[in-house]
Amino acid sequence: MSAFLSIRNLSAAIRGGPRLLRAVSLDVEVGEVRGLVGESGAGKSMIGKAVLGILPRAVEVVAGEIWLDGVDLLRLRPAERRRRIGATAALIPQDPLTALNPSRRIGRQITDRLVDILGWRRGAAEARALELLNEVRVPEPERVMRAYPHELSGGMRQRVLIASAFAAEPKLIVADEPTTALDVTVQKQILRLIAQMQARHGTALLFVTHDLGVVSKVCGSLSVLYGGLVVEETSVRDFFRAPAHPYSAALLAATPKYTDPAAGLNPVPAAVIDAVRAEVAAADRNWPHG
Amino acid sequence: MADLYTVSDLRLGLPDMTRKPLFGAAPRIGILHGLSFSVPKGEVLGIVGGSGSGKSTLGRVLVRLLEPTGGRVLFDGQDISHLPEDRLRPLRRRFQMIFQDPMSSLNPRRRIGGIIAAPLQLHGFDRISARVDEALDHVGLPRAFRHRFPHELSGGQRQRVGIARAIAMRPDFILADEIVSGLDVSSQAQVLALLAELVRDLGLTLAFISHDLSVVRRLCTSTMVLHQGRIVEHRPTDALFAAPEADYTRELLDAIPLPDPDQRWDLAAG
Amino acid sequence: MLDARGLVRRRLGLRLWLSGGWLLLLLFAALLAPWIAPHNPLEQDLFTSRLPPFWMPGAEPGYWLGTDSLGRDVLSRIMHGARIALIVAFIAGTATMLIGATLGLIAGYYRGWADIVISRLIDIWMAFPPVLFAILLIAVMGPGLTSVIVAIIVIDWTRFARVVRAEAMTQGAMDYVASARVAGQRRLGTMLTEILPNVLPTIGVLLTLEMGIAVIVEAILSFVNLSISTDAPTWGGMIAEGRLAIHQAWWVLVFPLITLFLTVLSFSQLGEGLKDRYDPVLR
Amino acid sequence: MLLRRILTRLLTTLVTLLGVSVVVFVVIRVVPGNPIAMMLPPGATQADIDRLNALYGFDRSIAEQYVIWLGGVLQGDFGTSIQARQPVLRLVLNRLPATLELSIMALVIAVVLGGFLALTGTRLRGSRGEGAIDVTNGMALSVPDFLWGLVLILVFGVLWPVFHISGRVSPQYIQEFTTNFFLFESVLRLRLDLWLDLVSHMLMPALALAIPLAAIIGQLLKQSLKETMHLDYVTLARTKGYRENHVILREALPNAVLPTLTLIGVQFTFLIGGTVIIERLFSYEGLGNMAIDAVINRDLPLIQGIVILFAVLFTAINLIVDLLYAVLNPRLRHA
Repeated sequence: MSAFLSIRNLSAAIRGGPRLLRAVSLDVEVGEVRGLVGESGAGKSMIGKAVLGILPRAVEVVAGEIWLDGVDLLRLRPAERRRRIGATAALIPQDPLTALNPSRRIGRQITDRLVDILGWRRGAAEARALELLNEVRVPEPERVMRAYPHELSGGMRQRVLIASAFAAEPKLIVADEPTTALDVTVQKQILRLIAQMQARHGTALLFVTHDLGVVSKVCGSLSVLYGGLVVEETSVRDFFRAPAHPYSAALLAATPKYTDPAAGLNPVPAAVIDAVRAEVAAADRNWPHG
Repeated sequence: MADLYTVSDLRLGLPDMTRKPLFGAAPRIGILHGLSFSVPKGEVLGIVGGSGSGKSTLGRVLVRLLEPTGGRVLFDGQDISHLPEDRLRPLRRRFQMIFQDPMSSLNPRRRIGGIIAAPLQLHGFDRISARVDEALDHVGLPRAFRHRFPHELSGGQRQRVGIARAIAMRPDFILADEIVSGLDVSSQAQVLALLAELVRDLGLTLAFISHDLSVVRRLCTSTMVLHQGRIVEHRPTDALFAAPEADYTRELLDAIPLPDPDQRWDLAAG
Repeated sequence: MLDARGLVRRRLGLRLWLSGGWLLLLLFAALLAPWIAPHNPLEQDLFTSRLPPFWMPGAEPGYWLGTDSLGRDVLSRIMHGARIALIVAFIAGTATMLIGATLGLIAGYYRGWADIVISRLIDIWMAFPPVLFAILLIAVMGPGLTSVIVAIIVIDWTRFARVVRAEAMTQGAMDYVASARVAGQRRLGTMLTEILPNVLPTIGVLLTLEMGIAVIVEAILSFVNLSISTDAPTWGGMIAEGRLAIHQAWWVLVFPLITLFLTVLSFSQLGEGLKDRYDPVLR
Repeated sequence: MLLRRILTRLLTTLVTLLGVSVVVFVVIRVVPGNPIAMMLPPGATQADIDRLNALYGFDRSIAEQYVIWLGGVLQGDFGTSIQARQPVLRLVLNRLPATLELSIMALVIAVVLGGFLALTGTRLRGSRGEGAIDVTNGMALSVPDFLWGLVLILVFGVLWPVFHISGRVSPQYIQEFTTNFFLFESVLRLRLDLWLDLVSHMLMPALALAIPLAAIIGQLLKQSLKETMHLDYVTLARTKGYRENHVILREALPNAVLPTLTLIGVQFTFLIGGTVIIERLFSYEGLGNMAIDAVINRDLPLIQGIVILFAVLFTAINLIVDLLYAVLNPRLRHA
């Protein structure tokens, strides 16, 4: 396996119910930023969750491989998988308001992985946390370390979460709609921060979003999903110049754009939806699990 | 064209319960700080701003869900700012509202038909059943949906029911509060296209509250930018987007990630 | 997760059947008690005292569940006791619901002064130990069926008021209530057409729960000898007698206890079961 | 913030207590039947009755009686029991420890049992184990303490008589105690024999009181644990590599406990209210048992005193829980 993260034919389904992911394959190289794009129910966050081992209990992986740093995570025993994910990957979650434990101090929440899982000494972990808070430009980092989450603004909490994600120098970060809950001006700062941190640390980044605008700013390549199926996989430049799949093109056409009053807001044509649904159905015909 | 709404020096403060003294009234936190503007008949006004800008509060004052603490709101020449509820009632037919979250704005235990018909019955309309059908036709939902419950519909469909309920009354004015922010782009595009069509066909005046400037650009004839309870810019949409005058408007526009890899967005800087 | 939900769903249907079935059986026994009960519940016969139930040696035919120390037939007394228990359950339950739910609805939806007064009353009521309060009220009013019912209403209206108030407040904050106001609906109309239907399932669950509680309160009052006249056949009275003779004739305690247990359990399960089965909104 | 909260709560508590005293005062003064007549031997003259009426103040108007009584209460004088002819306060305080010990023991059992059920249910969520816990909780919850008491008497008192089902302590030990806090004292004096005898008496009534509360705690705590388990910070903790147990205990539990805590406060007062009938059932010499006797004997001053004491106890518990909530909630603590 050459890529740092390599997902091979990953299929997931609700236990005894419908499929959510249909033989998804994708690679993320070290230093690459890959966007996962799609509408709700497309399965884009399921992929991120599968990689991090946090799928909802009702969802099970039915087939496929997830190679992270040369190891197939799905073949490891649960305890080993947990440790391995904790040491090599991290998550930047969606909602900064609920992603920090309200009853624990910020400092503890940044350092806990280093101390409890990776066995750092507390002093060293705290020094590292301070360093990171400085790096994500949190003012008065010493004070923030002792603060509780409700004392910080939304944007500040997201910075803390980014610092926390980079704390253990992970080689892969999954960002799950990290700016959806933020105002657009704050979103710009946070996106910029994520891009800078990613570039500086050379991390592989899996960026889950429904916003094509955001994708065009931070990602190098992207996968477009519909109904748990990757319908297009391409570089960002090619995608915006000439999307290959009709569904991708329709999605792009439906996206509003303030610079061009005529563009955007065109509903996805029914024919396109029918065609892509047919593709999904075709994928299911080859599925042995019924 | 005459103004449907004339708002002058509108102020609103809400009591701050966290600083309420043991006895007596709580101090008020200012939400709106003296807004003055007018909405001509037939205009589609976009109200944009970040969270905490007061845009939803302003909307709720316009339809008098909230009573202002200062200033005046004239609706079609009549001062409604402190009108008591029973004198407001006859006017209520004329201004309607569509809510952000269709799940919470549709009573979960009533069928769609009943939800659309209730305000009609209240205002003594005739041919109610026919009007409900008409409204469903207008928003492109099958008439059979009147027998369904809200939870049996998709998000986009629920939002259409909200629109149908508002237009069934044939109001002069509709307030749409973030009505597409919970929807996927494809449903969003459909709902917006529908709204644009209804405004044209029914001759509506519309106030469209949104945090998304791109959507406002597409739909609205004039745009008002709010920041911390004040109007920072209020001009025709084309002019505003072509040459934003206020710093805050420029900042907002610059922050929008366009679906375009060529947009200059210096990620390395700052 | 789905797995467990499936499990619970199947049990739901079962519990609705079991609880409904038991309550119907009880209702049937209560209605027809004068005709189908094998003996007069008050008839004493010291020659047949403390007869064991039918499967034990020494049992007399016709006394299926045995007799108490005065020779009264346990089964007949349970059946006649069901009449009293069900009358109390239905009347006290319904009246408590009407009063409590109305106050709760007003407090939760109108807020303001009504809420302040009602909430304060609820606070005061909550500071009384309910059983002691009930006993006190009966002592004041004198024993009797009406006293028992009035006591239950006076003590337990807060159960409805508290829950309905909280629920009405939650519903009142929903946008469909704002929407009704934008449409120009009066507050009373909004309360009745928008809030009430959404609170109704909760009220229904509370109502069946309250019926079970009413049965228990009646039993407790009979147990401390304060409910109806002392020789009337009540479950609580039988339990009190059985408690004293527990080592000589356990059946005098066990059968009314089982009846009471099943009845209370059935009432509470019935409400939940009906709600899960017939509420259009799945949560 | 915190201080204002405390002051507001103290104020409402006072209003509540005043309300309770008015209600009980009015209710028991419409009692038919003359308590004075009952305490006199047959053949007492009307003059005797009048004299005693005047002594107990029953010849004045209700409002006057209330003011006099309230004035006494503020000085710690709750009147004299008609039946026992002793100060009400002394009688009541003598019995209070028995009821408190029983209630606290029941609370501890309920918290331990309910917490265990909630945590196990959360750990097993999605499996049949969770379904079983839900069904158990539902049944335990819908049957009140009175019935559980009777069931326990039958099972552990008669069928398999391992526990005492009557009284607070075996008669031969009563002389051993110097205070009324028997359980507490037996622990302090390291008297295992006394302690075991007490527990064997108290366990059944305590369990009867605890079962419904344990079910409520189990249900509510599990519910809020499950909701918390869906929040992003819990997910985040999982991606860090923590074990499930660790995630539940450190991330979810501290935040899920707060809503449960408020509920435990109210439910604990219900539990104490339940001691009235449970003490009767198990012939346990506590306040509740005394209260029922007082009602049956129409001992007005004593009833008044007991009800007020219960009310003080209840409001105090709610107050403590409220403050505890404020102290444990970082939002309020550091605002």
